[in-house]
Amino acid sequence: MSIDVKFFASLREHVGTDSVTIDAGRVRTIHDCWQLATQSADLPDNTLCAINMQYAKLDAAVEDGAEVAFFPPVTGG
Amino acid sequence: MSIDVKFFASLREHVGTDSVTIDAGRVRTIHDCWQLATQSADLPDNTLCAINMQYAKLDAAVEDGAEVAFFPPVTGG
Amino acid sequence: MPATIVTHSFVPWQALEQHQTTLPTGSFGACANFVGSMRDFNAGDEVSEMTLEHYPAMTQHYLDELCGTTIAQWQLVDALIMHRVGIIRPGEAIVLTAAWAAHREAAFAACRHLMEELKSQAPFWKKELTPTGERWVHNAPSEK
Amino acid sequence: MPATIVTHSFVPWQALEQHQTTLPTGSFGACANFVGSMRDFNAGDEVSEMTLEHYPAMTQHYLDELCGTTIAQWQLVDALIMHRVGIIRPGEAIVLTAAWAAHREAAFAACRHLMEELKSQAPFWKKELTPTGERWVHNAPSEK
Repeated sequence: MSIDVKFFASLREHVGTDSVTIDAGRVRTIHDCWQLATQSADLPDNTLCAINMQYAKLDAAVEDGAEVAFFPPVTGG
Repeated sequence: MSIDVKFFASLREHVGTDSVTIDAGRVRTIHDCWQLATQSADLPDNTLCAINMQYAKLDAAVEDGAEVAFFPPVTGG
Repeated sequence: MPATIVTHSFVPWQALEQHQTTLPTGSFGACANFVGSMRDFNAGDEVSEMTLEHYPAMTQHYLDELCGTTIAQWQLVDALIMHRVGIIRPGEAIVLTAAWAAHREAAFAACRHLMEELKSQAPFWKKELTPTGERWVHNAPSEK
Repeated sequence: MPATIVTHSFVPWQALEQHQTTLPTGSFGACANFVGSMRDFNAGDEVSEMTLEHYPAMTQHYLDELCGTTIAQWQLVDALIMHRVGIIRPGEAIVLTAAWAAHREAAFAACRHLMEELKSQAPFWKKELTPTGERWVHNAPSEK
């Protein structure tokens, strides 16, 4: 009955933590995860999201046991 | 008062020699060089020509002391 | 078709030489590859050090999938991706992509595809150290 | 910006590693390179050996000029061409082209340009040895 929420790079610094575990019963979408995990912190415009290592949109549904991640535009390579 | 005429690859085999020196006074164009150097052998359609290591056309003028080359389409790389 | 996340300095040429020995001799006529390495300047400033952060599980998953789909799309003999993470210094290799194919058209296109997809999708983030402090890198679309 | 005609088997990765050490560390962010090597099949036949003939003076002249114009066109840090001549066996490297630049766009485009120009212009000719004898290679436009 829980969801792991992860934050990377500038978003990790913005939120002040790299990982939060939240109650799956209290969220339906990725956006709900952000609200609950960050106590409704400001969500930067260009934020990217993933569910279980796959890119997803803010309104995507999240299931119990999922790993949800928030991060800024990627800059590898 | 001479011109070096060179043949490469299948054209060398076609002509039967890799190099002929001809009298510069008897030629004006690359085509003349071919005629004189090969005793008017058949000139394959796709033959390429160079004067002094630069691609040139059959009707290009050839000067005394030049190196003229005939070869088939290139297949390096 | 290995995709490898590398935590220490590596010599891409040695990795290529080594990997190529595992492929059947004479089976490929073309290998196109790309090495991205760290410059000592960016956006007008000196850069003395860079830290590469990533999302480990997603990175590995994404790069493995990218290798597989790229091999299938261009019927490659093989493909290779290596990417550094951690602290990187100027001149060191950051990324290597390589594609082996029968002919050059496929090798070039596949190698380019690996790099473009990786740059736009793989969850890596660069932080630079400049004389005025640390800063997260933002990709300028003009600087491809 | 050396263009080198090579008469013996060479390891392109070692040439790249060696040449890159001569370039200023941190001056480039991108190296794109291409290695063409001999396959053991062509046009449906086994090929056991190949002889590469060339027009030595013109080849060197042409490749030097190609390096120079390519460096200027893409503002490269450097470029490198190596090309084998003589008798070549399956798996051996035939050609190497490399381009070092600040960014990947220029490196990729320049490396590709070096190969395409070389393939269409540089006076090299391949003769293959197959089970039925020797034959001159004809480039099929479809097999890029």
